[in-house]
Amino acid sequence: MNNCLCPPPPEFRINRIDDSKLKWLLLTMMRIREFEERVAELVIEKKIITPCHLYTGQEAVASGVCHALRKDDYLFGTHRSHGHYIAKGGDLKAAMAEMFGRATGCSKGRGGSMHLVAPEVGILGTSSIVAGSLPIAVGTALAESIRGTGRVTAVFHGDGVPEEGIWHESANLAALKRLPVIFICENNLYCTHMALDKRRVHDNLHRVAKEHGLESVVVDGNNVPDVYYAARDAVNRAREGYGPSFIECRTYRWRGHVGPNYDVDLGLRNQDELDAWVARCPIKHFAGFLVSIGILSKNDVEEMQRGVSFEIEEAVSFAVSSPFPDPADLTRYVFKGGASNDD
Amino acid sequence: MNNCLCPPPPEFRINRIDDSKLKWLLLTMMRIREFEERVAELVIEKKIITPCHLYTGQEAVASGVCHALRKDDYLFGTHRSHGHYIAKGGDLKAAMAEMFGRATGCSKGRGGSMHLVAPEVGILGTSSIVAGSLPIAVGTALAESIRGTGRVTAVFHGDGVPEEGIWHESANLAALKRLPVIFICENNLYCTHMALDKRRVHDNLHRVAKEHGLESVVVDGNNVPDVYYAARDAVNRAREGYGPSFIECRTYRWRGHVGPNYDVDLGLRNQDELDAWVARCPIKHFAGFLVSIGILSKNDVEEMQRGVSFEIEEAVSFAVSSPFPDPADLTRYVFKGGASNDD
Amino acid sequence: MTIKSYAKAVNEAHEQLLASDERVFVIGQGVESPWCVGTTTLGLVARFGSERVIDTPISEAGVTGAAIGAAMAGMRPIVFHPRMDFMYLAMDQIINHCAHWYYMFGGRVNVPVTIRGIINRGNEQAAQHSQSPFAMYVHVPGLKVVCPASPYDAKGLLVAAVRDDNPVLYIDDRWLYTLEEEVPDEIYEVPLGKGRVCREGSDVTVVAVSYLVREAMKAADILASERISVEVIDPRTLKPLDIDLIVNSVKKTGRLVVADPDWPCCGFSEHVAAAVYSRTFNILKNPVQFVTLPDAPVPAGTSLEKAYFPDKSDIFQAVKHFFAE
Amino acid sequence: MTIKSYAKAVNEAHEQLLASDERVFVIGQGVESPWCVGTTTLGLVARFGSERVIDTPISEAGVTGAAIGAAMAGMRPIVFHPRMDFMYLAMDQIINHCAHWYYMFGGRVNVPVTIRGIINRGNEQAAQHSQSPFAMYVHVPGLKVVCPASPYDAKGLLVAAVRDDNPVLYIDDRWLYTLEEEVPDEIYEVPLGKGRVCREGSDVTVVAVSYLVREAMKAADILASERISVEVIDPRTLKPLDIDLIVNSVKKTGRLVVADPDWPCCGFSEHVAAAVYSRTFNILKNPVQFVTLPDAPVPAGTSLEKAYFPDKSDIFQAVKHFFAE
Ligand SMILES: Cc1ncc(C[n+]2csc(CCOP(=O)(O)OP(=O)(O)O)c2C)c(N)n1
Ligand SMILES: Cc1ncc(C[n+]2csc(CCOP(=O)(O)OP(=O)(O)O)c2C)c(N)n1
Ligand SMILES: [Mg+2]
Ligand SMILES: [Mg+2]
Repeated sequence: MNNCLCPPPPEFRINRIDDSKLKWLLLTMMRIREFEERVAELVIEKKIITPCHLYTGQEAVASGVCHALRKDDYLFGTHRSHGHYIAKGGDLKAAMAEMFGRATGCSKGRGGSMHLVAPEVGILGTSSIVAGSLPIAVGTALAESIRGTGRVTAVFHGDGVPEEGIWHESANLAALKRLPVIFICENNLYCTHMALDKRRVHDNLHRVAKEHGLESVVVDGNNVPDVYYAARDAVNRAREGYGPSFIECRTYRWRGHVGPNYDVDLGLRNQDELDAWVARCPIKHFAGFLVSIGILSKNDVEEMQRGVSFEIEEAVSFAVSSPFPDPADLTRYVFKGGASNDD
Repeated sequence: MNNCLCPPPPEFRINRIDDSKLKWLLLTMMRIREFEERVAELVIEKKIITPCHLYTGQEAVASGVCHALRKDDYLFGTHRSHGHYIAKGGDLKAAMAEMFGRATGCSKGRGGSMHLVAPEVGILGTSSIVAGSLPIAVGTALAESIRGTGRVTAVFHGDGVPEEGIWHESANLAALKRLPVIFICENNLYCTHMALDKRRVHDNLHRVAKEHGLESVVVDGNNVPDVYYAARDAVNRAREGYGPSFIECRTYRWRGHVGPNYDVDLGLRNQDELDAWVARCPIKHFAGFLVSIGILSKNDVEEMQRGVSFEIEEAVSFAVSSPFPDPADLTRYVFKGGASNDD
Repeated sequence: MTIKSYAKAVNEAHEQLLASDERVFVIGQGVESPWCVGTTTLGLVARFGSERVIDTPISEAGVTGAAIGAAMAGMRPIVFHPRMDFMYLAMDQIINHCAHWYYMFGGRVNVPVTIRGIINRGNEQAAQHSQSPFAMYVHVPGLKVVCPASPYDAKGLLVAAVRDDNPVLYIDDRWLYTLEEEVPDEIYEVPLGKGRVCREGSDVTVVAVSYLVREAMKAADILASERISVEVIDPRTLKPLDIDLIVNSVKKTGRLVVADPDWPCCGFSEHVAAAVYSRTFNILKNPVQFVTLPDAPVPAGTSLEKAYFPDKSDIFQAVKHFFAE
Repeated sequence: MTIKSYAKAVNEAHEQLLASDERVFVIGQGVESPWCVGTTTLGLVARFGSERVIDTPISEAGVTGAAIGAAMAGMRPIVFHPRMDFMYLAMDQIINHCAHWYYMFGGRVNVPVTIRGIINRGNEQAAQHSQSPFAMYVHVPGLKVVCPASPYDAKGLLVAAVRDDNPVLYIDDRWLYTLEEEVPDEIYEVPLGKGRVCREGSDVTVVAVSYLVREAMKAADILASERISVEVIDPRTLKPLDIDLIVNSVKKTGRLVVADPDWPCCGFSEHVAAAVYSRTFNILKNPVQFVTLPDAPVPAGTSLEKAYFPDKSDIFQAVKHFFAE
């Protein structure tokens, strides 16, 4: 466990963000955390079956990035996208119902945890194929560059993704055509059971991105204002036609690769490392910071937490009281239009 | 046409290469040139039908690299591999017969120009899928690293190849497992009709390779001793277990992408650029150099040229007098072993 | 109406689509190349600019994915592969990220992309530069597959493909590029999912695909002189298949040849045969005859190539086989 | 002989192959992972070292290509994909660089690689984590395809696949991992290309693939109580197919159900049907019945999943259909 893999607690520097925005950042992180932790319980209780890759610990990344995005900007995600969906403004009830495989789910029970969608806030889908949504994100950016709208696309991906060739193809295409797309690499140090050094010689993903022609930075992914500033710069560049950026956010997922376990029992990571990262909790530190500078009181924070818990509980109630998809609709949505599959 | 794309004539520095080796380098380049130019004629005469991607102008790369290889080292190539096949010691007659689609061809008339093979000298095939042979080359290197034999694999590829994701996957795997493989990038500035700057933001393929963990150098691909020295270093590293290398050889193909034309008429390149590179002919300059330092006389060079012409003419005679594959054998070689396909 | 070649018809469809719908754009390797796409993209860059007619690096997967993403964003991209052989590199994007997308998200995001897979074979190009594996794509739920065999259909099906709200694989064949016929000058659609009776007949139904339609027509001519009346059907769309058209013909003729320039096992030919057998049970007078590629990769040498690719004589033989005794 | 699970049988085959042949090595994503390959690679790294049991980055195409190259160099690699869904990314390598290689070079370089494609579906994993597109691979010339449905075959076919001089796609199914039966302790081969009559019967032939073999056996039990005698055939190798075994059975029973957990169009089920129809012309008493997946991507929610994947009751229904009137 070296300092590079496990840096000291985040230090916050803020600069021209108004209070309501700072509160939004905290609230969004809390909402994600509560959602994830509740899902973890429900998985343990076997009430949720769909494989859930939890985002706990990484909340600052989704929140910081999405804060820099407009509602109509696009977002694409991965197998681990609950946080992205929530931060972008996806409906909580529809997400929770999707976890439960219900007809009211955002994907009408067809997608499950790994396939969330919310076109109304620019989320056109998340792919569970590693790196699969990268070229698609380049594609929405291409569409908007042709149309000249200034809409930006953000695509989140893990540190495993640059092992897939298609990541490089996507980066090259984005750089070459100067597309308004931002690659956000959530480097949580692991890809399933493998640490980065078992998968690559160098810990230098941002440099590879740079060689492909992307503007490239590394930030502390547990520091939500830092993530936000990096994203804001990238969004501005993209919006103004200067092309794509790559933001490497160094962070950590508390839970194991999939499901509620911690993968420490399995010998895949060690407890010290996990403890150190739990100590770096992006929410705890940021809440403490906001209290310390007087933007929130401890009470405010507790109240926010209660509000969030209530919201999530409401979402669970909605989900469990929703109907299952009708098996008679099994072959609906294969094609749009046409007799039986129309919608 | 800038200096970077079209540098001054090669300057030769030689160092501990004995005379016979220098002669071999020249002879090999001449043999490739003669083969290619004869093929060009035969294509014009419509005697050869299979699509031929000619190597004229790039002879120093294949010759320099293969001089550093042992006979039992592996070589993989591309759609443009006549030169690689010849430099590695593949049989000329079998290659020419393959151009003519004859049963005596190295691939028994099944492969054509883009699929040459000579297992007896380590050539296990060439792929016409851009970047397709990269992972395969990593695979032979992996095999030899498991066996611990020290056999090295050389894989030639164009400057278009790093646009394909699989190149990156291959480079990463090679670096990670420290495999004895050498990537030789023949940067001839074009990929079919497109110059490099239409395909990538930066002209920095060697840097991308370096970020993946390959030892990486750039050499003048029209300077055969320079290519040889770079290859020798890479081969030594590989043979001793220090891992893979990347050698970018800056060069130029005289003929157009495919066939005997020059692609100047089509407006894809300009005549000045072509003229400048023809003036940098790797053979002319190297022959002149060997004469100037007294290793060969002008007469020797002419005699070598006559010998080479004779060899190629012999190969053509062999090819045209060979039988065509029997259509009754159409489905032979689908599977090895088993009733009808046995071999 | 003017006489136009198949290549010209494809080109004109592109042009009129680009001109009439600003959501349409074209992307692929070699729009500006003399080799890659025949003359089918000729003049498009000059007329519509390189922002809407986009040449690309060699990155089949990335480029296909980009077209898919653009389609999700409401554009109507035509992404092409100068050879179907290279499409394997984009298989994951085509299946996991395109064909399945609409379903996976409960109908909330559709992908109106047209993927153009060009067949380019012959002239000793060998196994990696000759393929036409239609069946792999017909196999995939969520993908429509068209395979025009005439200039008229080439134009009309491309228009219909681009206007369809779903991903459509449009497979054009360079062996047909010089084929000519009357083609309307204005833009029109040939509806997806509708086959065509190219020639009526009463003794044998020949269902033929792609360049084998032409060969079937030639074979039918010769057979007519032997008083065998052949009905030639071009399904045009391989999926969704106009099976009724085929079944009705077979009910009339009682005999079926499927001529499909793809490999045999799990091929489109077997798809048609299985459907017809089941729907015309005990009506067939003889077992279905298949004219397909052999179950072997494509060879280079001309002597083998000639034996490899079926033509009118193979269809002729298949029909004659019914009347052998 | 000991009672072993399917997963154990696969694991043991790996172990014995590694122990008995130094050309064998194993490479793929997740040899050391608790999720990826069930318990089928358990203990291999510990016993044979990470030089011969190699975990890899996420690079399906690159890793598959590396195994192919190693095979060309005379090794006997087993490269696996923890899910068949991810194999699409390696399609070009599998087809253009593996299946076609031996032919393309006139028989001079063969590729004795075993590609293990694991089926992992169910539990609401959805469309990108559930697929089993056998037919796409059966379609490709130069590739052998096996699909073991029992522990005995799982072990024996893996051994045969590795020892074969050609590329073999070995498809194992995680739904079968807990299935148990007597499996010899020593190494043995189940020959490629030979099917198995799992149960003899006289009224109906059911050709079943992968997990549907077990379902077919259950259905046959129930049907027996209704005095319908079902012959269950497991082809085991989808290519080359033991068609004679199937045809002989159908000649006896006159009725055929094909149960194949893959999509229907251009599927293996149609391949069998087309072959059987042609070879048993006018012998069938009823049209072939198909039990396949629907022509739709795989849904997530359990209520849909249950309706999506066929089981014994679908086979039961298909058989009953013959005796409806
Ligand atoms: C093409 C493909 N290969 C393999 C997998 C299996 N898989 C799912 S998630 C994952 C790890 C991804 O790691 P990373 O990108 O670091 O994201 P993280 O899980 O850490 O968020 C893998 C290998 C997959 N889903 N898709
Ligand atoms: C996967 C794939 N995509 C496209 C092609 C078409 N193609 C053949 S050669 C070539 C150019 C390759 O350029 P480069 O790598 O620079 O090699 P060069 O021809 O210059 O030697 C292309 C695009 C192909 N053969 N394979
Ligand atoms: Mg990670
Ligand atoms: Mg080049």
